[in-house]
Amino acid sequence: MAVDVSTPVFEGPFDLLLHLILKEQVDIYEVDLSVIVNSYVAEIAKMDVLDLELATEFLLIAATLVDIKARRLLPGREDIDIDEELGIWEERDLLLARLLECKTFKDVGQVFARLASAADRSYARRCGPDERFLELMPDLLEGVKPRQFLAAYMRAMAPKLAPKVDLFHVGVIKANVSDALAELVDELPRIGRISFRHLTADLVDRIEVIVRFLALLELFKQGFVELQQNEKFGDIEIVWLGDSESAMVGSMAIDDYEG
Amino acid sequence: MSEELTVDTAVATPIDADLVRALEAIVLVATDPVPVELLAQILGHPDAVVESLCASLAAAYEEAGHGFQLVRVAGGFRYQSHPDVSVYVERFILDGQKARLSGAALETLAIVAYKQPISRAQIASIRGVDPDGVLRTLQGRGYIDQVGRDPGPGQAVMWGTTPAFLEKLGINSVNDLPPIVEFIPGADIVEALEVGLRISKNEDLEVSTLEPIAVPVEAEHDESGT
Amino acid sequence: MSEELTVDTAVATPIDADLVRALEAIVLVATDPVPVELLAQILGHPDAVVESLCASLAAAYEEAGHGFQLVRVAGGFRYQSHPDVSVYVERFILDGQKARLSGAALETLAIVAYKQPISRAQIASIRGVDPDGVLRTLQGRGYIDQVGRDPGPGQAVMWGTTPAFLEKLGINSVNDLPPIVEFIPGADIVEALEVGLRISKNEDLEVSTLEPIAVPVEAEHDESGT
Repeated sequence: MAVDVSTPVFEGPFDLLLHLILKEQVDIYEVDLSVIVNSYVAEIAKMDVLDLELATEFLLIAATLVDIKARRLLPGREDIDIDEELGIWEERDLLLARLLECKTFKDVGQVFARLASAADRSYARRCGPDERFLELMPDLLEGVKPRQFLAAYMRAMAPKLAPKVDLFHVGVIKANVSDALAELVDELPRIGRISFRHLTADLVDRIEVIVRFLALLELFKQGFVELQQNEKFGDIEIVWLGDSESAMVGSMAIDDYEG
Repeated sequence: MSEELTVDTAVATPIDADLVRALEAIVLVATDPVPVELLAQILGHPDAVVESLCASLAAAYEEAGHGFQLVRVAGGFRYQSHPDVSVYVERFILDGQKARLSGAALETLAIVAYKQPISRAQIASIRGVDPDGVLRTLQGRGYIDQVGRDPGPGQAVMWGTTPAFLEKLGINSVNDLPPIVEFIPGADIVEALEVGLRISKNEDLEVSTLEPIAVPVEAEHDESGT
Repeated sequence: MSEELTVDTAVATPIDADLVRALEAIVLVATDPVPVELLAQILGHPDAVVESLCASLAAAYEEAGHGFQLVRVAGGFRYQSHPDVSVYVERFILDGQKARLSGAALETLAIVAYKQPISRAQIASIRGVDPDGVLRTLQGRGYIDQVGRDPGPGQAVMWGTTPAFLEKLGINSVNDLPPIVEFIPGADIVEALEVGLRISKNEDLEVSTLEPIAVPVEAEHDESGT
């Protein structure tokens, strides 16, 4: 199927996902998650300028989508691990909630646009009192010394730090989930319990953090770790459940994510 | 004289014509909307009287077909040109059209307006994109400003809207905005999203009770989906 | 409606009501008296018609007993408060005006003082924000004024300080302001710039470079000032 994402620049993953899902709204029972996931991934592939922050969001959401899709492909089975099932539902619900919130404020934005364009047709009077009242105006320069003008001038002329345009990240970063899995299986049994933030504290690139996260999800599915997140977007607590021998890393079929 | 007479009869308290004239004069020389409390203090009448006086005066201007309006905006009253004659005013104002806000700017403003005070990170998590550029633009235009710091760890800068934002939208206060629940997407959108992100082909009843949003979608319809 | 009717009959040419409204709107939003020629050009009617229209309108306001007047001053027509209610305007100015120069206003005034004549656009590019509001305030206080137009394309309005500014500051000329020393970035600025250019090692650094770093110039130069 031709990926029809001719609509210009998407401002973010939610923007894109909302577009992809809602354009199928004509007949919602025709909604095909595979098409959405494929279009979504294709759109990510088209993003050649790497804003890593943005790519991170895109990838995390892609991971959730892929999870949901994978789960859908499974026929209903008796032996489904309920924890695994719940995990996917949680991810899905979180994504759904975020999409709804994003859509809500998009709609408010439209209302604001209408308000502003109505208000824009009027111009406020800003003239102030005429010269008859000039002497009454409080003297704002009372007590201000010439020296302060120099200071204010220097302050105004000082070079402002340019907005961050961090291009140094755009190097080739290779990170894959298999490597991350191997590391985790090596590390976690020794540590036992650690927060995700601590676990990834010394990682330089966001993509490495993502890859760790995906690896953790995999370990979670396989029952090697327990993950706990007490609040949305809160830190994730990781507890190692398995023993190192049982971690058959080689047997895990994992796609490599290359950034 | 007809205008002022209308005003006088509109308020219960005996108001002499000078009060209306004083009100007109004060608002005329103000560079920003004048709060009712300040007008009341200067004119020596209760807030409610001044409020009703302003409302009558605004109605009288409109009825008389003036090219200006008295409006309540950003917490006070101001004079502005009538929207009907904007084309002439724009010919006069050299800078011409007012700057339009981008979709991203409007959405970010919407988030800040309804969730203020709010941190950069919270905005980022709602929009799914880095909001720094937009925040800088909005601050540069004076529509938002840093209103404090999060007392929690990290002490994030918190953002809020300004009186200039209220003037830009022509509203008196953020409390005048419709409640956010009115904007929550309708059932059709929610359903479309839910179906788009449906997990299993055959709905497991126990699991589906976890759903935060109760949208009764029949499982069998999704059979063809994948 | 009586006012507008008076006006309509006063001028010979058939004038539709919108013309009067447009005139009112333009003069209302103007910060300086509007020349008759400019009004005539915008409204598409001869000078004489506009002139007579303004005169009729002024008379109508007076008759209706408004708190404002349309007056002809050097250069054109403007609205001003009626002398009869000056006492209220005075009270408003004394009670309602802010009595301190904001940081932004001080910086803008300093830029105008040191770089005059300077255009709005040049000030905007130095400060990074729209200076219109601040310029209006400073002009309203009589500290700066329009001192001419840029001879180049666009003929931008150029701003300069007024004699009143020098008087308030107790200096004879802008040359008496402390001389500008070459800007030498302090050690912390250099460091901040370097950090911004370095490959961030962890997230904390990234975050810190996002914040506009408080440029610590005052620390060195401002000590004697305040």
